[in-house]
Amino acid sequence: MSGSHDAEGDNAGQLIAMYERMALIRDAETTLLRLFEQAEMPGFIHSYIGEEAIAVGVCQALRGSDIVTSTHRGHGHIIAKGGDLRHFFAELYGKAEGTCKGKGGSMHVADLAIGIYGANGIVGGGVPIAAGAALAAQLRGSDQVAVAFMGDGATDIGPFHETLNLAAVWGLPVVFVVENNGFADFIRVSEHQKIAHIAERAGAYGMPGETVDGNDVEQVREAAARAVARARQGEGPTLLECVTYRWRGHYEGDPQPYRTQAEVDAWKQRDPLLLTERRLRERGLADDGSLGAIWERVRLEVAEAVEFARTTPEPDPVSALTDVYTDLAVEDWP
Amino acid sequence: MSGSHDAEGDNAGQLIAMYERMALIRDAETTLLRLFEQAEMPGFIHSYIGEEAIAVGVCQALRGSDIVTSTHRGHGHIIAKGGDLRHFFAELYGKAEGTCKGKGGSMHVADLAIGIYGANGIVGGGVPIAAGAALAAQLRGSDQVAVAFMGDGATDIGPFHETLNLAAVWGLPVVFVVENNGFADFIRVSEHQKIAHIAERAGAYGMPGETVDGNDVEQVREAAARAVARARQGEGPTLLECVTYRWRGHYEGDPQPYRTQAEVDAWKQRDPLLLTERRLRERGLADDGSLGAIWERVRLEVAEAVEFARTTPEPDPVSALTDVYTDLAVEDWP
Amino acid sequence: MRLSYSKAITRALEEAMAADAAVFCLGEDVGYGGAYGATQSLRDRFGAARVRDTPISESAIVGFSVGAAMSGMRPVAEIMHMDFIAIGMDQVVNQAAKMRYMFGGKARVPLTIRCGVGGYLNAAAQHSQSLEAWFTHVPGLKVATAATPRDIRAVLRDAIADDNPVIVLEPLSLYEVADDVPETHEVRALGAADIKRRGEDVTIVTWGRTVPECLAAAERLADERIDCEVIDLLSLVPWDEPAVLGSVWRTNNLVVVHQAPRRGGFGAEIAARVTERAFRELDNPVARVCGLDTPVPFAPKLESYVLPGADRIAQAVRRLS
Amino acid sequence: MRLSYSKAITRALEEAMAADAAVFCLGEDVGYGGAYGATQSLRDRFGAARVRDTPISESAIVGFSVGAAMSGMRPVAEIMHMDFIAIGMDQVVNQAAKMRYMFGGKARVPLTIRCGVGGYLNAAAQHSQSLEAWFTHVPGLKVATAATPRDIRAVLRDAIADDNPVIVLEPLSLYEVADDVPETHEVRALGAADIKRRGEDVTIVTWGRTVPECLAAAERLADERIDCEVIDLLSLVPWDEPAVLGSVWRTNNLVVVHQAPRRGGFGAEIAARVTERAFRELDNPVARVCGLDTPVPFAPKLESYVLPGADRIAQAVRRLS
Ligand SMILES: Cc1ncc(C[n+]2csc(CCOP(=O)(O)OP(=O)(O)O)c2C)c(N)n1
Ligand SMILES: Cc1ncc(C[n+]2csc(CCOP(=O)(O)OP(=O)(O)O)c2C)c(N)n1
Ligand SMILES: [Mg+2]
Ligand SMILES: [Mg+2]
Repeated sequence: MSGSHDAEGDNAGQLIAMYERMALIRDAETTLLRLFEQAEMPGFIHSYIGEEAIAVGVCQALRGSDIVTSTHRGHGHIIAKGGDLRHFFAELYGKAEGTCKGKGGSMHVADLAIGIYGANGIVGGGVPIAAGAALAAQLRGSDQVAVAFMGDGATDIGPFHETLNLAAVWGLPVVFVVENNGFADFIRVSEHQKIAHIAERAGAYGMPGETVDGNDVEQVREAAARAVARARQGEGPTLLECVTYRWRGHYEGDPQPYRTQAEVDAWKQRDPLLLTERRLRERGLADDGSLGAIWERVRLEVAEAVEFARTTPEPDPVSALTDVYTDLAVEDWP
Repeated sequence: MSGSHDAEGDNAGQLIAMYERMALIRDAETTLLRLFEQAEMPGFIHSYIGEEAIAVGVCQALRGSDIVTSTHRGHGHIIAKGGDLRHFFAELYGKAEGTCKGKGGSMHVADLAIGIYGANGIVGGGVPIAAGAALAAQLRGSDQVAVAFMGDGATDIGPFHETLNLAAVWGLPVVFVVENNGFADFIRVSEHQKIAHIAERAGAYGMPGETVDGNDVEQVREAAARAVARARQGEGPTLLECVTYRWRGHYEGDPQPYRTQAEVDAWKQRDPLLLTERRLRERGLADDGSLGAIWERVRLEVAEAVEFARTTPEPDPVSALTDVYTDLAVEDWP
Repeated sequence: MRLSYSKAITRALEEAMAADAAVFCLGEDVGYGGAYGATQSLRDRFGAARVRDTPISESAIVGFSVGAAMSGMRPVAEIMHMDFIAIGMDQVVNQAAKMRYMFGGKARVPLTIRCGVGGYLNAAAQHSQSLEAWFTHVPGLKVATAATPRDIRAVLRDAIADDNPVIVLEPLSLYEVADDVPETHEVRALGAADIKRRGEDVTIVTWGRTVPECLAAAERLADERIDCEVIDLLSLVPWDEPAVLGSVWRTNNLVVVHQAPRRGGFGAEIAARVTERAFRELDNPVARVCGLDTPVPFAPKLESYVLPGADRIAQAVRRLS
Repeated sequence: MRLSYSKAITRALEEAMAADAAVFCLGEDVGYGGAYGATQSLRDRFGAARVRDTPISESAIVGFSVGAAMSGMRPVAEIMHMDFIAIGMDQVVNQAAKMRYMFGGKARVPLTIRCGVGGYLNAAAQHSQSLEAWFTHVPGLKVATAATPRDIRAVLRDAIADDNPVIVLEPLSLYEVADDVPETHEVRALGAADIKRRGEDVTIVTWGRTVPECLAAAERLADERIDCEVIDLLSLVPWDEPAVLGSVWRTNNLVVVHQAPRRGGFGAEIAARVTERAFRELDNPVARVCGLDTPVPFAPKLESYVLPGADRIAQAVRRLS
């Protein structure tokens, strides 16, 4: 009785925490889009808006010592796994205090100390790397679990196949999380593969597969928790497909000739934050006051992070020469 | 009635023809192993002995204008598709009259004129190439079909996955024939993938898959004919798994610590030639006399081919410089 | 006609597709106009069969192209950023490049692989590589590039008409540059360099993204009365050795400039080769101005430190004279 | 102790695995002793967890290794023939090589990739490539090789102890060569060349499979009173520039020899670099003796025409003196 009551309380706490984390991602993303439009940030930006429930639901099922690999659309994963927002923004600004000293930028934000093996500019690039982290855990007998985030498009690339097959053969503690957001660049999932659910691919590897509503953070968390538990108990990998929708263009600036505004608007009705907010209110876990407080905290944190990023110094150009090797120096201009 | 009688007669004729073709492969392979042991041939040899029913059954379902891509274990495919035996042997000997002027050898025997896009030394290398040939057929509106032969091991490699997915999306006229011979190099199929039947992988691409006894040439031919018909009618690709067993080591010289002689002997009871011979006799389609005549023809053809290969001249060393480009000359030694 | 670099690509593809039904395009987003717009309107004009969107599958993109090319088609495959060709590497180097040779001259692989080349875009290490050196080292491949709308139109037409696999590098940071492009193009063999500027004191050999940097450096140096000849190779395999040697015999000095890192870059080949042929004629050792030997960093300040620009080129030339 | 090249590899792996529990091996057939026997007995001694057979999946082999290396392990991956690394190319060049840099120095990728190098085996175009030039051009990778049992034992130990990704080339046609190998090896940094023969007239720089060819050529030339110094680089990134320059300052002549095709080979880098540093000291342009610019053909007569041997090397040296 009290156990189930505790579990309920725990669930309530988790849902509020997840909501706040999603809000943090949403606000960080919205803010940086504005800054990017104002040409404050160099490079390319791939927005995670609309997909927040996946990163947050999955990371909620993880421990701090667990590992994630991320994608080109990686901001949400980094924030959900607990990446420091100030150094995250500083990285997007290309500053010396960025998580990667300004060498990585949006597509390579990373924080190895907390298990974030980095955003990755190569589609599917992080998938075998997560499996390799899981292999290390298995070899050392630690109970760490690794998660590889990837898009629907990544499930067509060769290294995805090699990785899932071998991870299954070796029974590695890894969860493959597919963020099926309807598109790979400009083409729809139905244009790049002929199956109803990407999770069906699990069958080709003798691994369990599951499809969940990627906009429902509780569904995601529960499915992830099951997969993570299996992995932690030595029962091997899982393919977890989370169905969602990409609100923004593939990259900021994408003219999006391939879809209608009506389609986007329809999906906005299923905003993962809105769904969660409604649920919190229905369960009496939040009201205008508490939600307002959450958003205030979130906005403050983001604003402070941006302020830090803006004002922290540019990297010294010569710092471009370091970090190539652990030991060798690279020759400078003569 | 007479239709079905014709079909029966046709079947009988086909079975005899297939037997003779299998015998030709068997005798060519047995002969060249002997020659290889006597160090008459350079390079590496991967023997097709025991797997003859697959190449012959599949090629029986093809037209002359159809395309095949082959593997490192390619001799059987080349002979089954109608490759000229004299130039085939000359190639293994590295002679100027070889199908590839001595530049390719065992792992690259090819004859584009009759649709053999070559043996391939890269596992899975021919798989996308066959699909590309099928794409060309589709684009030109020809009714050619392409077949990619591959081993069980090749179904783990990335390009296999990319190819099957895209071939399915584009509905290409291609048949993917997996020769599941129990091993990829030294490891068993159960050590390199966790599924019961490789044909199950078809499901990951929304493509039909089928597993047949790869030692039963009629089963192979019938399944291949169905797949080829589908492809020719624009109904897209098929994954056809043919289960067989590799009699010889992975390569000639392989010490084979990974299996017992008893296991090999058991499979030899299921020799595809023996099975076919028994069937021919049971159906009254052959007797000692006619079978003897077949073997005599086959031995003569192989012996003549070997004689040709042995006596035809070595290539001129300088010929190494040609055929790199269609137009550019390559610089010689100074 | 005045065209941007990217429209000049479109024009070349249109011309080639109109002239020969065997030509078709494939790649990621190609049907929707291409990630960087180089194939816009092609699907409308030629249909979805000949302008094909693919999944994210670089092995399949290249491999299907190889098979189609061996079957008499002339595929033009787009690799969005050249960095991604690493996924399809086997099909490029072990298949496309070697088929003809392995099969004793009986195969033809008339395949064009268009590669977007990053760099100078703050796109960081995995979207900024100019990897020509890998492919120039692989016998059986041709390698070409261009830095102006006029040239890319010509190079692409010539590459598509070529009966061999050709890797074409297209610097993405030049896609918006506009220039005059002739109405028509007469196809010719790849291999001729274009002398972009005549000069007597120092020869600068370059290709791709660094062509405008070299021209800018030459302008500055002209003010200092150093007269540079700037040779745009356009084709790396084969490369126009006579043009370069002819120039070096006059100037007795050579600087090779490229975007890719210096160590093992194609500049080393040119330096080694020219030195072999013109050792006594050279007043100085061949100088190389290239990307530094680091991955390409993200931050603008870092990237512009690492990649070669007009300043560094001018400095290197000054050191010779 | 007297060991074959292949047993010297086994010995190095055994030593490294015994010394450090973080070291493990993976690759195709590695558990069963390796396709060419270099990992024989390792599984018996260290167990199947640390000596792992993989499916035919070069991307996974390298990619899993990258992830494990970032997690504090020291994987030693075997690529059976270097040609096959093309399948796993992305993980080598875009991941392993760049992780540390992209992540601002916070990642370490202590990964060794052992690559069997064909050639001189009549194994034709897809099993005979020595592809060091691709990797020397990629910042973030180290590249090493060895031609003798003693050297491969040392190079492998040093590579495995290195905190960076190291590509090690192992010429398969030397696997049976036997030699004395010291009982113990003191790990040191990669980068030192080994002067395999002292001489005063001409410097020959080489690595890998052509080391014995150069030594044979030097023997012949000694009879003709041409005294060659033969430097085996052992490590290409970094390479021992001081040793080479020191030698060239004495001999004033340099020949670079390698198995890979000349165009764009790493020999070009050495030629270019030495010429930059010792232009006035060179009596002749640096000569290169390399594979011809063709795929490697199958037939023995053709292959031995294409790949460099003692004869060609000796001829090139004679031309200088
Ligand atoms: C190997 C490779 N090919 C192509 C690209 C270019 N690219 C970047 S993101 C992307 C689409 C990815 O689609 P998906 O995996 O569904 O992720 P999403 O963008 O939808 O999150 C492509 C094609 C790349 N980065 N890497
Ligand atoms: C990409 C690649 N990796 C590894 C090899 C080495 N190799 C040659 S054949 C082979 C095993 C192939 O197994 P399978 O596909 O089952 O074919 P089989 O030999 O059984 O016919 C391997 C690993 C190769 N040729 N290409
Ligand atoms: Mg997507
Ligand atoms: Mg097999």
